[in-house]
Formats: sequence, structure tokens, C-alpha cells
Amino acid sequence: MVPVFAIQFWNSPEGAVPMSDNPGSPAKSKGLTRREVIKAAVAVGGVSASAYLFRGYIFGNQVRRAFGSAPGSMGRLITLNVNGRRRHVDVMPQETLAMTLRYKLGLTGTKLGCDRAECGSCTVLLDDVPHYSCSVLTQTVRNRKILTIEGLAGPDGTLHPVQQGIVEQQGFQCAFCMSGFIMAAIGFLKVNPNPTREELARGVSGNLCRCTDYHKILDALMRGAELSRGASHA
Amino acid sequence: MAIVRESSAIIRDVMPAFELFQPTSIEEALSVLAQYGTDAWVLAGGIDSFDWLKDRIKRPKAVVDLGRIRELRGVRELAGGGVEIRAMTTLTDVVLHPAIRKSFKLLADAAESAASPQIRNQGTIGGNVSQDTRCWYYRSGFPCYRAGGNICYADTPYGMNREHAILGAARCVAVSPSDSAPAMVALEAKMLVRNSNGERAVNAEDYFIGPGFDITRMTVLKQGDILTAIRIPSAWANASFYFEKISDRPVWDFPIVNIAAAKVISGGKIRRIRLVVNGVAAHPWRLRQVEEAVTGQPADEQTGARAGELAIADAVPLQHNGFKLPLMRNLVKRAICATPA
Amino acid sequence: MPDSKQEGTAAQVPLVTADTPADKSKLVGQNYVTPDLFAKVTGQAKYAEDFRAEGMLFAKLLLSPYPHARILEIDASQALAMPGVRAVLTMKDLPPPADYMTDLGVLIKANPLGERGLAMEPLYQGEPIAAVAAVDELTAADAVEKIRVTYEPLPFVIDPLASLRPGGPNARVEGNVWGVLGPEAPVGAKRTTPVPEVREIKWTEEDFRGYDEGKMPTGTPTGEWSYGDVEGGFKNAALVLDESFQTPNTSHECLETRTSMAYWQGGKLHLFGSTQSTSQTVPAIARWMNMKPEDVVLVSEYTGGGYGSKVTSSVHLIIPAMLSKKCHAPVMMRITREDENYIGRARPSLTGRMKAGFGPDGRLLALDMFVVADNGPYDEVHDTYISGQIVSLLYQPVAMRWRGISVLTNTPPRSPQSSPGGLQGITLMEPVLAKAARRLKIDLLAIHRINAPEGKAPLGPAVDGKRAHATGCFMKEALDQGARRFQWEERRKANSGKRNGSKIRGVGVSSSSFKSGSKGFDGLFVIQPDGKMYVQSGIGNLGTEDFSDVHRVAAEMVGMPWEKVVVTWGDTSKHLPWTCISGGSQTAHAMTRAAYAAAMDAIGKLQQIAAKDHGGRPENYEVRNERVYRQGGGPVMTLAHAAQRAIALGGVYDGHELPKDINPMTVRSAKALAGRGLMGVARDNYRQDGTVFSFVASFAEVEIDVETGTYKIVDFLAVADAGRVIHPAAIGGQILGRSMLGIGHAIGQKWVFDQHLGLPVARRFYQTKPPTILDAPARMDWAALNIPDPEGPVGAKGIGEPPVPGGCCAILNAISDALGDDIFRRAPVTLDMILTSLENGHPVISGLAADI
Amino acid sequence: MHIIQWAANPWGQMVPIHIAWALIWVFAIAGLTFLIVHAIWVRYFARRQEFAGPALSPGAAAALPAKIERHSLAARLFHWVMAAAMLVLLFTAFLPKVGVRFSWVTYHWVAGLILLASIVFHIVHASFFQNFGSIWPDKSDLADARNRTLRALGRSAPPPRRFGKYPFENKLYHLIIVIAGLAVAVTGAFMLFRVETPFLARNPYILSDMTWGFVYVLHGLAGVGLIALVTVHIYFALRPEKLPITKSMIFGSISRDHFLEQHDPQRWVVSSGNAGAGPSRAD
Repeated sequence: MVPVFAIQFWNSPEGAVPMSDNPGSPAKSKGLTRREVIKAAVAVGGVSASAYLFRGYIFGNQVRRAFGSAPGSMGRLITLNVNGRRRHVDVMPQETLAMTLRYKLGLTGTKLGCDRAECGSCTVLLDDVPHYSCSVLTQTVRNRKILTIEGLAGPDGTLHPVQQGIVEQQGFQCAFCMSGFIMAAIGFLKVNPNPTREELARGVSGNLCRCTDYHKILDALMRGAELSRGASHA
Repeated sequence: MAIVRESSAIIRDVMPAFELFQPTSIEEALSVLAQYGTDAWVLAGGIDSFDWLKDRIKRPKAVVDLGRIRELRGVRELAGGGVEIRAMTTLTDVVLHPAIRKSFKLLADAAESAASPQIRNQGTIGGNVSQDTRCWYYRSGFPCYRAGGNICYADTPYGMNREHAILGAARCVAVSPSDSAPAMVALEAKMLVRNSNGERAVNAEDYFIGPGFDITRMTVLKQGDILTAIRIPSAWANASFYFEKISDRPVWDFPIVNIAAAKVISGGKIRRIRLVVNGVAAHPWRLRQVEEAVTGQPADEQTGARAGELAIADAVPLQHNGFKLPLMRNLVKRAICATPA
Repeated sequence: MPDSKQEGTAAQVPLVTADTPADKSKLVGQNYVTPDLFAKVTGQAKYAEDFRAEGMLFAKLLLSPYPHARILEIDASQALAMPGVRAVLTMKDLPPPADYMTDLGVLIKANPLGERGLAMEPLYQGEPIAAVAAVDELTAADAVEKIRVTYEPLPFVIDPLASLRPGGPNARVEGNVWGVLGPEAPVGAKRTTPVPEVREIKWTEEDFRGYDEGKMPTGTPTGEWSYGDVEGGFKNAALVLDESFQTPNTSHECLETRTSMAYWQGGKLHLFGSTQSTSQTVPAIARWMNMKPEDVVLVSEYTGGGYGSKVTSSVHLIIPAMLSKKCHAPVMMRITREDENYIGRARPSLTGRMKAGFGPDGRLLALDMFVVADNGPYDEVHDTYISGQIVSLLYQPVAMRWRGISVLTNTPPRSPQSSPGGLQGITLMEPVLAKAARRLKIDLLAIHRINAPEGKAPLGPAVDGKRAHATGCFMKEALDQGARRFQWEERRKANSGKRNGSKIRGVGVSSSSFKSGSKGFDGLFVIQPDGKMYVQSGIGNLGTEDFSDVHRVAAEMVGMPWEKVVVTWGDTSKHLPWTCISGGSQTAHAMTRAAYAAAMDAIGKLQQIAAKDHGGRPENYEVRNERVYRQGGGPVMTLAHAAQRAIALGGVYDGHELPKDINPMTVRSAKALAGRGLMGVARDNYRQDGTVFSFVASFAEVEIDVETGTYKIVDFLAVADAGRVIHPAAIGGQILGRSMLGIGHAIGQKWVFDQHLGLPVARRFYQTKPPTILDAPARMDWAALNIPDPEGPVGAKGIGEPPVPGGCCAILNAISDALGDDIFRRAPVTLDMILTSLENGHPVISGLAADI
Repeated sequence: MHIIQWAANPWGQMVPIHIAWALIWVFAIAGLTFLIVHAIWVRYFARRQEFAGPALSPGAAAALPAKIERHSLAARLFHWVMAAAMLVLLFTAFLPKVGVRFSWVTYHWVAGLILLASIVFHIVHASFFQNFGSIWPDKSDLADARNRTLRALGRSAPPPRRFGKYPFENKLYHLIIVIAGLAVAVTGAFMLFRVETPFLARNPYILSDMTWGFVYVLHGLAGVGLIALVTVHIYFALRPEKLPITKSMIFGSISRDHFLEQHDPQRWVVSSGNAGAGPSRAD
């Protein structure tokens, strides 16, 4: 039941190093003084909290249990497909996708608002379908296509039409809920590219905004839908 | 005089460590369940489970994720017009399935009224019908009857019980929060339950149980049981359906009362009918007397009004939920005289 | 059809709406892409929990299971023995509360009974008692469970009226009310505030007569003021109403919890927090930490909502700071949603008794208002007092008496929430106004117009013979504009009470107002030789966009295109000026004034430099279009060139000499920036006659299903008097967004407590019911009167608060328009109340307790 | 194995909530074991009972009625009502706990009320209309018990006297059942506040959680205790040598021969027919 690669990589340093999207990760800042590391880390913001990762190594009991011989028991070293990249990461059995994204892959655009599948700030797409990543076990999304807010803009920085719509309409206020709304909207538009305002509202109704700027949010998302249609035709 | 108490610290965050199993067949799943017994937890969509785990109230040693078992997914049309929905089919897939939309719109409407889009994308039909009650005392991890204790915090002189039961209460006054469950009972669904001794089919009506029968469970599922599929017979295919859910919020909320009705009407008269209300008792509440009383009657306001009164005849309100009586009465009336859309 | 007078006023009023065409030649009043937006849409924006530091530890809180108890012992030995656990923090580890000198030179004495962040006598269930730092959250959480605490349970009370009953329990061992009231004895007058103390007040059984019939009891208040002949007013009244009403406790429920991360470096504390204010949070933290403000660095570039709950949010910020000090490592304290429910602040419910006398024309002749606030366990909230002030301004009662008492309860701590006291006061008053209109057969809009404030309208009590007054009120104009856009009269005729099957329609309107500006803060920017304008912004970025918007005023004044303006915000190590707190709708007014002052300072310096180099007197030169021009002539120098000259000249020009009246924080920042270019730095000293208030007229149409008690808001409009409009998109978002917050108070947001256990049972969003996107009205629209405030150089006013009560009460009034009087006596109006009232033919009287 | 089930109440205090249900089996097995051991003992090891001297001159014996009343009609009614209630209570209480699911609460509290009423009746009846003392063990019972034990063990000891109205074993059993019965009945009465009844408003807050905990534990312990007691009681009722007594609980009387064989007319004076008069100690 344990995936072969997990066993192979079990002792490899690669497995022990948090993979991160940015140059500031401790893996790459070897040799810096502690102060420099803190500066670098804080400056770029996205460094993985390696401690969060290392629990299993510090207290091996859990690691050993994670390799129980019973049918279906999972290994901890897995590969995820995030924003089109293969990401090799060490994941505890009870770890949620939101935690893996935020604390191990440095993808902090996915927010935790309630951690109870209620507010939608943590919404990501799994195979194009919106899910609350706070309520998905990372171990269960191996070999699924994970898309987060960071994966939307093109390499040249061109925004996704839905992002563009928000920029044009000055949508959202504090924007803590924004990435969740954007992902929910994109997922909805994939199955319903030409929605009425009311339909789109239903499509993103699994997301809360406490600035309660719902009206302007819908203006922006409707504009985003319009731009998306244009983009898909082009 | 001071009573001094040492309290055990309570923290309602961070899932405790457990061992995760992702079997690819039901047999495998059953063997893990057998191996761990009461220390095992079956994970379907997880929407209900993660509350228990993150609140650290339930602490299984092993979590068995059914997500990788192919035979537990998908909808299959049965010869003769019924459908079989495998338990791990998501609510979204149920809502969108053409056969269900065509013949059993009642179920599609019920499933669509549940929770939020993201939850319907992840939550399964099996999980939705089998979910635990949302009584806020029980969910707080208090040692109430349902949690194996000896008290009901909701039905006390101070209990906050606006959302609680008006029917079938027995010490525990919690209600079933499911939107799809009443539809299942109305459609005479059969629930297929598998355990090490094999598979048995249980009528939806008997699948859901009340506190009088077993105060700690909402369904007949016991340790080691897995709900594998739900079979909806052709009995009510294309009947005229009525589903309505009343809740405080139009999305991500549980029903205060919901109603699922299947009717066969000809010549303006009700020939056959199944009426099920949820959110009023610990299990979907089938209105047998009402069904008998209105069969053969015209599907009109009068019949509806009489049916409504009859429906709440045995209801016993708690301190804060008296409004559920007129609400249930009015919904029954609507369900009877509503003309198929 | 609307009368000609309305038409008349309407014609003269400049209006900004969502569809107002853009004017490229201007910055002020135009939409633009704010400098934070790209980072937000791409997920790059860093909120407090998005920062990481190598070796970062994680903190978890141990919360009190009791609503009130004394802690006899905390035994953390087992927790500390766990591998990976680094430290356990309790109250004993926290610095003692310190006195605090405001920038106005007022000494705020420390409150010995105030909140400490960690408690040894927890006063509400969920109050933090200890914090554990460990290598990861799982270890920290497991460690929390290993801490043994020995409690002595103490009496507790959830319902303020229960505490006022004879022999009722007190929330604190010392008593149930604060002995010293804040704003009634304005601190501005004194140089030192008295040390707050707690005393006990009980009412008599006699006072409680009528409680069971839903009449709010009235007894000894802690605050009272009045003006005019109230009794006489009642005598002459054509109609006297005596109504009791209950507003809800509502948590702010910011989507971003008050998570924070801290580490120490070179003796300085670096805090990454979620706070509304930037500059003002530094002295607050310094006070809690007993440190010098210079040694505190706060980073808060993006804040996920505040609404008054994070004005500085400093109380709990110090926990990771102290843990980090103990562990010599960075500490991240991730506040969970449940933690936030407890420590995240809430709006206090007000129970109100409103006795109102109306003339035959609907004029409010006399008002006797008594409010009881559910204060929570800590520092006194002033919602009681403000509710009276706002009502006295908004409805201009000829004579009025206000009495109030804020009772301590063992419930989570309160704080201001968008329109603190304003929401409650107006929500207590509007149903009375609507009922009066029905009794007197007056149109609901008319009764609002006839009582609306105008010009420099007076408010509150007379302090040594003089009543305070507003700088200017355009409530009537807002009502008239709204009536036109909403087609008020046509709608009332067509839809009011119209029945369709089980559905009934109702149309409502509400007035609203709130204080919307302060003054006396500093502006600071530097025009550098690269030709760019570098603006230092001490304003918090909590979504209002003020942190950037207000500086458009300065940029426009010095003729700087926005592309060449660089705004620095959210990091106090980056030399920010002294700034008002980002709360209470002060910023738009206060900081446009400060920006204006800094711009005037820069313009003056530019003119002087031009005069030095090109002869003539400074006033012969003017600044526009990135250049300095000779009046009536051509440009003499670019701003880039002027910046170089300023550096060469030094002194006042490049910030080596600074104004004497600016705040020490601004001085520090300006010194750090000196020599980089031409500095605009000044304190806002512009005079202002009166207090600034904004106004909103809100209109709503609802459709109620009388068989289910559910209702939909089919249309909503809010028209605001918010002074000069700086950024239409932002102001539109504020108007409708804050209206929606108020609508939440009308349709469902609430607390639920078990009074016997003293615990909240509603802990989740699906239980406390914040409004969803599907609760939003099917149609929504906004407009803003673009009338500059008569006082001050810019005339901008804040708009964060006044839409809230308007949103709430437009709905309440629409419901009663559909169903008639006495359907509800509390907010929110939920389907159970509607059904029961219709069923019984009389309103639900379930006691005057908020949390049910 | 732990005896009490604890749980954290809403304030985090550990309070007992009920006994460990495993005790059901412990006491059921204890009861069975007792009767098996006793049956074997009687069958293979026990000697015939011998009593001191002739009880009564044949003449006096002949004067006795052929049937001697042992239980009044009221007493018999009470016994059987109580027995029925007790059985219902035991089954409704413990069957669901061992997996036989049914809606039991209503039967349980109704039977409980009946038991309560019959107990009250019995106390009044026994105290004022019966020889209250006759059921409580007295000195001579203890002395005789000692002698009988010694003789049973084959040691020399004077033969015991015949019994009064109730044999010592009856008295002992009654004593224990009084303790268990009162405990279960009194605690049960309080527990009526926790279930839906037509005549009481539910209020779990009349006692503190801790007090409630002990109420439930006491109820449970007495309850499982009664499993064993009732088993033993039924066993004796069915034993051949005790059948006359069992019959007397149905028909009310025992035969003169049985009376003469087992009972001491001086300790159980029947001639005058007034059961009220205390025995005369004349030796």
C-alpha cells in the first residue's frame, strides 16, 4: 500500500527539505547568519515553517506508525501537482491541504478564515472543481491537479480575466476573502461561462466577505466573467 | 464557601495525529475497520468528520478514507427506471445526474439545497444522509445523552432549543440536519449496508433511528458497517414532487424545517402520496396518517389545510421552538396543494 | 409625483454615483487602481499569518472553561516536559499595565481592573489563561491539554438586567458597573484621567414591574443628561409612544483573525500583526510592553477586516512578543476562529426604553431615552452615551433626556463596531418613528424629513450652557435625492402592503448619521530628484483604501501625476508620520487635512525656491503639472530640479529643519528622510467650527412570506452625505458594504448563550449567521452628495459608520410597513419571531435578553 | 476494570456519569454462580436440618388450625406487584445496555413509579398493620446461625431453635433488598426530573453535576446488585424444600406440619390468630 517512491525517498535530504516557491527558503539560505535569514525570510514572506514540517522527524513515533503494514496505510512523502508543478513534500496523515500549501509550499495566497469549511477563504481548485482546502487531507489529493491563486497569472504577469475584472472594478475591500472568491468564481465559470448575476452569486455563495461588499464583488466577478468569455474566444 | 475544581484543559483546534488508510476496495476497508474496531473512523467527504476531529472530541487511532474505492462512486440506472447511487457520489454529481434530474427531481432539489457549492463538490450523498445531528450542546463535546452521558442540555429551563425537536423526542431533543434524507424516505429508497457478514438492504425509513431506540446513533450504521449505495426504486419515478427547505440563511445553513413530498395525482385527486418532514425530529418524520387522510382527496387548499393541522397534532414544542408548529403545518399544506412546476 | 421643492433642491445637489463619468484631468473624485490591488488579486499580499521566520515557533492558547473563576494554580510541568515545548506564558509573565500619555498630552491612568491578555481571574468563558510555544501546532495543542489548572468557580451573569435585579449576581467580585464614566467627563478637559473602579448598582423590584410584559425596567443610571422641557413636550404631544426594544450582541467576525508573529532583533521588537491602525498601534504596543515606541517595529501591510475590533488590537499582540522574548525565537500565534469568537471583540447589545412625544405633524417634541448596555467584563464601552448623542442629532428632539447604564457581564469583551452606539441608538428610535408615522397617518419619509438636522445642528447635552454642534448636515438633501432615485412615493403607493399569495411587500426608509472626522495629525512626503513623490502613510490598510486615497489630494495640489507617486505604508520601520487611528470614520477627513497641510508646506517651499532662483516674490509662482510656473508665464523649473535645489539648500527645504508642532513620531521619521529631496511636512492646524458628521438615507423594499416567516430584500438604496468624494469606487463600496453589515443586524446576526452554563452555544458562522452573498438585496444602489464639508480645507468626510444603522433600520421599517406594528421588539427579526407574532396576533415577548 | 464512567462537564470538571456497564455481567454471573454453588452444596454436602427438642406437645399441636396464614392478601398483592415492577425495571434498564434495542424509557419510569408506590404502601402496611419486628434479624437468629454454621461444618454445637415467622435467610435477604431497593427507588425518583414525564418539568439543574453523578452511580450499582438478588430470590422460590413458602406467597398459608417442622410457635404465635402479639420469651 505504501507508494514505492515514498520508501525510496524516505531518507533522502530532498524529502527533509521544505520545497518553496521563493528564493528565501532556508534550504537555499544556508550559510547566512541567523539575522540575515530572518531578514530574508520576512522580506519574501513565503518561507516554509520548517518546524511545522519536522514534527514527525523530531518525534519519530508517528512516522513509524504512518508506515503501518495494514492495507491502505499511507506514507508521508508524496508528490503533489500544484499550479502545474510537481512538488515533493512531507505530509502528516492528519494534515490539511491548506496547511501544506501555506506552511510547506509557501503558497500563502490561500487564506485560512475559519478552518471549518464555512468561509471559503481557503478555496482552491482540485481538477478544476472548487474545494475548501482547510477540509481536504493533503494525503487524499495525490495525483490531482491543484490550482491556487498563485497559479492564475501568466508567467509574464498577465492577470487572469477574473483578476483583471477585479482590478478594473476595484472589487473587494480588505481582500482577505478575495483569493477564495476568485477560485470559486473561476471554478464556477468553467461549467457556467455565461451566468446571470444571480447565478454567479449562487456560484460563489460558499464564500463569506465580512466587509460584506457583496455588491461590488459581484460587479467585479461579472466583469471577470465577461473578460473570460472574451479571452476564451480570442 | 469555595468549591475548588481542577479542570482538564480543553482545546478545540488542531487535529490529533492518526493513522490514515486509503483502501481501494470495500473488503480492504472492512478489514481495517475490523482491525481497529472502535478506534477506527470512516471518512467519506469529511465535512462532518473534520469538525469532530479538529475539535478533538473524537480521537480515532485510524481514519479510513473511502475516497479511493472506485466501486463506491457513480450513479447507475436500474432496469425498470430506478437508479442506484453509490455512497461516495458527491452531492454535485447527484444534482447534475440526468437520470436523477429527469425521474427523481425531488432528490436533485434536496441535494442542491444542502450547504454550499464547495461542500456539495466534496460532500457525498452517503455522508449527507448519515451525518450526525447539529445540536450545539452535543457538538460542543458536552457529555449529553447522545454523547453517552445522562443529561440533555437543550431541554432545560435555560436550554437554547430554537432548532430542536417537536416530534419523537426521547430524553434527547436533537434533530436530523440532513436535506437529502427526507427525499430518500419519500422515494422509498433502499440503503445498502455492508459489513464483514455481507451486505443487507435497509428501507430508508428504517435506516434513520430515533433516540428512544438508540440515543447515540442517527442511523442503523454500527461500528464496522459501511453504507455502500442507495437504491431508488422506480415506484415514484416522475411523480409530482415538492421539496422546500426553510433555514435562517439561504446558503450554508441547516434546515429549520424541510419537507419532501412525492405525489401521484390524477383527475385532480391524490392517488398516492409520501410526505416526509425533517428538522423536526431525530430522523426524517414520515407523516403516515396525513398520507392516509389525503389519499383520494382533491389536491387543494382545503385538503392541504386539514393535512397541516393533522400533521402537527402530536407535536410537542420546547421553550423556544413553538414556531416550528405553524411552519411545519404551512409547509405540509403547500406540499399537498402545490401544483407541479 | 415628487413636489417641486424636492425637484428644486435636487437640481442644485451635485451627485456622485457608480455611473458618474470620469474626469482624467483630476485625481480627487476619480477612480484609480490602488497600489495594493495587484498584490491582493495575485495572492502576494502578506497578511500577518503569511510571514515566516526561520526557526519560527507556534503558540496555542489555553482558554477558560468557566464564565468566571479565580485561578488558584496553573501546573504546566507536564506540558513543559514534552519534547518540542519551549515555553508556557501566564499573566505573571506579562508587564504590568502602564499609564499612557496621549499625543494631546492627556495622561491615561492604567486600569488595574483592565484586560491583560492572559487572566488569573477569567471573566468570560474562552478568556485566554496561558499560552504555549512549541515547535509546531500539534505539539503546542497537545501541550495545552497537559496543563492542569485549579479554579475556584465564582458567580457569573450573562444578562445585564439580571445583574441589576435586587440580589442579582455581579460579573466581577468588585461589582457590576464602572464607577467612572469616560466621555461624559471629556478627558480633553482634564490633563489626567481618574483611575477606573468598579462599583455595584442594583435596581428595586418596583423598577422591574412590567418586565414580564416586555416593558424595559428603568432604575438608577450611571449617566444622565438632558436639555429642554421634556415633561412639557409630552404634555403638548399629539401622540406619546413608550416602546422597549432590544438590539443584538454581534461579534465583528473579521475574516482574518487577530493572528500575529513576533521576534526580537537588536533589542527591537518586530511585530507582524493584524491591526486597523499603523502609526497609532506602536505607542499602544509600547504601553503594553512597557517599552519605548522607538523600539517597536510594527508590520501590518494588509489587514483582513477590523470594523472597530482591531483599532490597535494590541492586547493580544504582546503574547507572541513575550513568548518570543522567553524562547529567543520567532513565535507565530495563529488565532483560530473559535479563539477569535472569544477575544475578537463584539458590539454590545443595548436594551432601550424610548418614550417619545410627537406633534400632529410628526415633529419629535420630547424624547426620554433610557439604555442598558451589555458591557462585557472589561473597560466601559461608550455605546450607551453615543447612542444618546446620535439620536439627539439625527432627530433633533425639541427636548430630550438621556439616561444610560453599562452593566458588566461575563461575556466576551466588547469594542466599538462600525457605528458604535449609533447603530443601537438609531435602531431603538427608528421603529418608534415608523410607528408614530402610522399612528399619525404621516408618510414615513415625511416624518424623517421634518425631524432631520440642518446646517450647524446642535447635539447632546449643554455643557456650561452651550450645546455642541455639527459642522454641517445634509440629511434632508440625502433623503430627497434618495426619494427621487428610489421613486419613493410611487413605490409606497404601488407596493406598500401589497399581497401576492402568501407574500407581502413592504417599503421602508431610515435616516442615519455618525461622527466622521478628527483633526490635528501630520502629513509627510518627499519629492525626490527622480521627479517622484514619495508619500509616507501611517494609515492602516484595512480595505478602505484611505491609506492611499487621501494622498491623491496632495498629489493633485503639487501637480504630480499618480504614476509618479510612491506610497509607503504598513511598516513603521519605514518612517511613517503620526496619524489618526484608522477607525471611527476619522481618516478620510483627518488625513486629507494632513495631506493638504503637507502639500501647502511643499508648495510654499517650491515657491520660495523659485523666488530664490528666478527672482520675484514667492507668491508670484504657482505649482502645477510637475513644474513651478511664473504666474501668467511659463515653467521655471521641474519638481525634479526643485528637489535637487532643496537638497542643496538644506534647512527646512529637505527636512533638516522641522516644524515645532509636529508629533515626535513624525519628527523621527522626517529626520530619517531628511536630505533626500524637497520635504512636505506639516501638522493640520486648520480651524474647524463644530464636529464633523456624515449622514445616510437608506431605502429598502422587502417581500415577506407569511407562511414561513422568511423574507427577501428586493431593492436597496443608500444615499450618503459624505462631503467631498475622494474615491468613488471606495466610497461606493463603503456605503453598500457597511449597509450590508447593518442589514446583517436586521436579518439574523446574533449571539446565543446558555444562561445557566454561562457559555455561548452559537460558535460557528452557521450559528451566528453573518450575512451571505445570497442575503444581499437582489438590487442595490448608492449615491453620494458631493457637497464638501463647510469646515476644513478639503471637505472630505468619513463614511465607514453611518450606512450601518441605515441598512438595519430601512429593513426593519420595511418589515413593519408590510406587517404592521408590534411584529418584533428586537433585532434581528428572524422567521420564528414573524411566524409566532402572526400566529399569536401579538409580538413575541421572550424577555429582554439579547442572546437568544 | 474501572467501576465508574467519568466525563468532563461543560466547565471541564470531571464528573461521574454512570457505572461501567460491564458490571451488568459481573453481577449477573455472581448471581448464577451463587445458585449453582448452593445447589451443589445442598445436593451433595448439606446435612438434614435438626432443631432443638420437640417444638410443641402433640396436644397443643393438634389445637393448631390445619392451615396457618403466613401472608395476608394485601401483603401478597404487594409482593407480586413489586415483583412485576422489579422485573420490568431490570429488563428495560439492562436489555438495551447489552444490545437489545427498544424504546424503554417510558416503561422504565412507569414501572419505577409503581415500585415506588408499592414500597410506600409496604412500609406503611408493615409498620402499622403487621408485626414490624418479625422481619428483622434478632439476637437468637444470630446465635442459631452460628450454631447451624458450626454443625454444618461438622463441629459440635447445640442444635438451633426453630424459626420465628421468617427464617434467618429470609430476614437477611429482606434486609439487603431493603437497602438496594431504597437506593434504587430514591435515586430513581430524582431521575424523573431528567426524562419527559407528564407531571414534572425537566430540570437537570436541581442538583449539581457532581451530586447527579453519584445519584446515577448509586442507581446503577443498586440496579446491577438487584440482578443478582432477584436471580437468587427466584432460585430459592423454586427450590423444592422452599416450595411451601413460595406457595404461601400465592395462597397465603402454610400447612400445620410445615409450621411444626420449621417454626417455633413461641417465636411465631399463631394460636390466638393475632399475628400482632410479640413472642413471649419464656425459657
